[in-house]
Amino acid sequence: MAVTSARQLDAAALRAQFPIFEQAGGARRLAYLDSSNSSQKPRAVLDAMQTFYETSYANVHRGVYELADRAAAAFEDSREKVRAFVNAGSQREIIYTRNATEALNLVAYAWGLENLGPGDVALVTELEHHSNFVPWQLIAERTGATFAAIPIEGGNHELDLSKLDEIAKRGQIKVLAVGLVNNSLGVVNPVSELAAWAHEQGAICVVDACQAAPHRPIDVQTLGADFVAFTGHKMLGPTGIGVLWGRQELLQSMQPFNVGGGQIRHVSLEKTTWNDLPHKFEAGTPPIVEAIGLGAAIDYLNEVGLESIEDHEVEITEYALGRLGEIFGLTIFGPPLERRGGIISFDLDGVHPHDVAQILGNEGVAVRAGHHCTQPLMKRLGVAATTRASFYLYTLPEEIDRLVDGLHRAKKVFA
Amino acid sequence: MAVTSARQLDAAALRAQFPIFEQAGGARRLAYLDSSNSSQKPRAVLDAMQTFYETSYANVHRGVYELADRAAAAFEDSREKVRAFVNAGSQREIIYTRNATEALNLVAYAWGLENLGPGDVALVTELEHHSNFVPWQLIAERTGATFAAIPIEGGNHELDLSKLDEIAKRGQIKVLAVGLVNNSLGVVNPVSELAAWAHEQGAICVVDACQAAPHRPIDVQTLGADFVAFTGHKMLGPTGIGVLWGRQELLQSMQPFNVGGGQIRHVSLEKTTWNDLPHKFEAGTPPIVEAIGLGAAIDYLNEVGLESIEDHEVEITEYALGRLGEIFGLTIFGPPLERRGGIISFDLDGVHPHDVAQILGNEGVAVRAGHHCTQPLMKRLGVAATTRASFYLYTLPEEIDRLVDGLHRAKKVFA
Amino acid sequence: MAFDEMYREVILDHYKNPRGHGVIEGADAEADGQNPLCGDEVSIYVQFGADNETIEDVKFRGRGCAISQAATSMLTEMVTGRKATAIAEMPRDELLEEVGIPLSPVRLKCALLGLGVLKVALHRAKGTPLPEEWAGMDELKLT
Amino acid sequence: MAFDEMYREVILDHYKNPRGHGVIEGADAEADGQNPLCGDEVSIYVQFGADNETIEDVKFRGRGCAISQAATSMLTEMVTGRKATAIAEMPRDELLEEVGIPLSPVRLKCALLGLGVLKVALHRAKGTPLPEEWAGMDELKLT
Ligand SMILES: Cc1ncc(COP(=O)(O)O)c(C=O)c1O
Ligand SMILES: Cc1ncc(COP(=O)(O)O)c(C=O)c1O
Repeated sequence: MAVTSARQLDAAALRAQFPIFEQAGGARRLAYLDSSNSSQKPRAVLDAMQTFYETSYANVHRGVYELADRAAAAFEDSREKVRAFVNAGSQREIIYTRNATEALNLVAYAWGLENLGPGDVALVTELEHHSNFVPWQLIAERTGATFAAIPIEGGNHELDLSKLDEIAKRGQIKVLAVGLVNNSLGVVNPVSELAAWAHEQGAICVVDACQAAPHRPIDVQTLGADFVAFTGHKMLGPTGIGVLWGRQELLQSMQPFNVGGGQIRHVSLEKTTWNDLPHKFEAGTPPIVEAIGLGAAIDYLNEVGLESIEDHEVEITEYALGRLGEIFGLTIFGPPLERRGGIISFDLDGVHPHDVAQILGNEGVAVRAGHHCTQPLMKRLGVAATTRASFYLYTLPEEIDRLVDGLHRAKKVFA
Repeated sequence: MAVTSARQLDAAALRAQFPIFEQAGGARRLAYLDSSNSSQKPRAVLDAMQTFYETSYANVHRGVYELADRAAAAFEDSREKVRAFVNAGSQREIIYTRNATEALNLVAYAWGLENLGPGDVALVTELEHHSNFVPWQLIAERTGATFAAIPIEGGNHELDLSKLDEIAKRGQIKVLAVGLVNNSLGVVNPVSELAAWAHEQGAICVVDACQAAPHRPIDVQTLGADFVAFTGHKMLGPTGIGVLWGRQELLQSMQPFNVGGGQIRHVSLEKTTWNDLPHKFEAGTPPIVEAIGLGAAIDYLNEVGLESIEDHEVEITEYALGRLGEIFGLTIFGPPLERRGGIISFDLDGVHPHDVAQILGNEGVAVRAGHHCTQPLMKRLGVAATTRASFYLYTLPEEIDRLVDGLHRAKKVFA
Repeated sequence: MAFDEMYREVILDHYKNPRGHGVIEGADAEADGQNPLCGDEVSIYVQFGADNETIEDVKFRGRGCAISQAATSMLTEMVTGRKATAIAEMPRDELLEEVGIPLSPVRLKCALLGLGVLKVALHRAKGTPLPEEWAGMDELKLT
Repeated sequence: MAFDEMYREVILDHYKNPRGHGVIEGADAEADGQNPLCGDEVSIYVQFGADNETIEDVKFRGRGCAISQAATSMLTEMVTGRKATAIAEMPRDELLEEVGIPLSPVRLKCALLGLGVLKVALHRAKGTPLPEEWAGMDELKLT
């Protein structure tokens, strides 16, 4: 494990700040190993939203009375927190969406419909979540562009970068959509390298940071990408909000996506003009209170420290890789610890993932079974589904032990 | 006022259930007359969301552990509440969106891109909110269709239906987008009549019910429209959620809008197929907790009774029309009480609406000044903006009195 | 719920030794279906009797969890010898009773996958109805 | 905030008797701007002196609230006789101090509308910069 100067976090103490873990809920405590699906929320986030509704709620950008002022100020405050969180150059580059999926669709529609055409290539990877795969497939189809995916190599299921040159021959690569950390196997992609390559091709690089933003520091200015998307509910925040960061020049040159509401400068029957960034891309009433919650989540993450969170997850993942490795008949997918997020997908010989997850679930161990919205990857792995355990700042080693116990149980049932 | 059998609501008692009104907030109590912009929330709604986060939070549709089951059941329960609320034939016709604006864009993109072309007419009205106006303007431009608007007549600012025949000559009318209740003047449109006319033309009818759903019963099966959109935050619910109801046949025949996440059935590099309704139109993690909140809001509205709410608003509006009518130099826009929602827009001679609203705001009376996202209507009225007061179930006559006092004050300042 | 309640002996038996497993070449009716949530797959093949209505033979192929595969296996036993029209109307509870374990909404979809695919197969061959009650199943993409 | 603090005498005076109100035909620089939130409009016309740099005359036309119109009226007094480059760099606080009332973020946009439009006019005529600080103002659609 890398030696860093981050102070070590106390997962058990943090856990006490998450109301969901307080429940009696029968005899067993909850072992929540599904954080890459969605995270639980600390009390600070829930309280921030509740208090806002109780004391400062109004629509934003529109009123001149005190509540409206307060609401607008808090809303824009949250945007500043998001800006700082990813070190964006300006708040105007931070766009609130419904979730990460909408953020990625926004780019595909608003940038893609205007910039793709026959002879162009929209390139994704076999590691992409459907939300960073299908939008480009759809827009490529609409515009006549070619759709392609960077394949993985067999061993560690990492991207096979040796195929890039070959892919570049298929046409003018115009966009590369790639995830920072893959959500089903935990593969960490070399995004800066890929972004540089994309730029050499004359392409933009759209990064899906859903599985990175909650877990490790992100700096959009050094990352080298043109768009970065992530989602509130995976990073201790509420549902109903996602974030798109984009380079100002690009956002400015683009047509809007959804239109209406405060997204507009001037409307007439003949012509409509758009509001400034970021509002140009935020049509209708934004997720106001969700933004307040996301801001509180970012405060919380900053207080714990992203480096500390990353270190903790590395530690837990290392422990889990070790303990799972002891189980006979269990195959772990994906790369070694050094190039892996806090996610482990595996196959238990003779037991379908759904059954594994069910037996674990019956024991109070929450994991996910399925294709994890990465069907092209599953196909490459030759499986219909995997069982996946994923970790966060509140994950305890004893939860890993319970996972392992449950897996032994599953083996016994299906023996 | 119409005599109905609805039991009368006690606005002062209801008000006690809204935490925002409890604040000391200086010497003055809040007179919140901006509910058509966004409504305040009862404790029951806030508690439902908080409790859900604390006891049942997980992503939906994906896990087999207990929390996930509970979350999914609660989420689909909320959909059933929405279905019953508008009397839709099936839950599959209820699609959760980010807000009403996205719901309307969804129809414009997913239906409009495929079904509009040169020679076709996308028809809106001069009373439309930008969110039901600009999406059709944009898609008409993209597809080469003609864009037109039903004008208003001068007197009461209601739609001038005598112009329909003339408009029908401009091309094949393919879609009519119209609001049930206009948000800036409170005009109630004859939507059933217009939907019937649209169908005679071979057009679909898209109804913006944002200002109706919170205030009066809606039955999509008798309304005669093909799509109906509304938004959570105006009907006691949270921000971050909107609803689109659509006829199943139409929804089924349409391409999706946003793609990715649980919206998909099967993905491969070659081809992607879509999930069943309503999921086909719900890409990515939905506004889960917002749906729980909206369900609680609907429970609350049902308990108070939509008829009672409507009656109360008629009463308040009648009182307000009377008292505002006493003010010399004040002009009220819009139709008489019988064809008006709980919304009054007016002009105070010699005082700009922004200044009116500011002076009122300084007195603790929250109203909105501006174009209310209806710039084409403002242009027709020959004003840049109006001052608007809007009412809801918690509005008290004494708030109207304070509005009137504030207006006298504004006149004095600008005398 | 205790795990042994769910994975009771009969389920595990059908899962490990599926009845009616296989393919009928040139079947009178067939369909494939997938559960989009987990990727479970079932293909069903039906052979009618001389009356061209009675299900004489039914086989399935698939991959998926114990619940989906065992339920489909049980289904093949239940429907053999019955008329297509009867099966089209067969309420899902009839199968669920046979399966006989408490199921959450997600697992319900597993248990009902085979029946859905069978109804689609009959629908294609015989035009039998696909009742609304089969939430989701009537849009199975037939590949 | 008491209302009289906001609508103090000098604001009302500039609102009711705007200085520099009018149009300069064939102006050396001009621009129109709108506050998308409330529809307030301001058009500004600038005439340079013999050096083609000093603002010799500036007039405006507009409709809007007391704050936006009074602030623009005050602005015309402040900028006359100064160089285009100086005005391009004029910090917004200089104007806000003159306006001299506490403003919420929404009302701030009212107060700064005229200055934004003026900077756009100078930018078009002289290529002077539009600093980032002018959040929103640098994208004013020029009609
Ligand atoms: C009539 C009408 N339509 C549409 C909208 C847009 O709703 P939302 O901002 O929630 O998308 C509003 C509210 O602003 C409205 O009043
Ligand atoms: C890598 C990745 N991308 C995109 C998404 C989609 O996020 P959301 O569902 O919030 O839109 C997810 C989560 O499901 C994810 O893990």
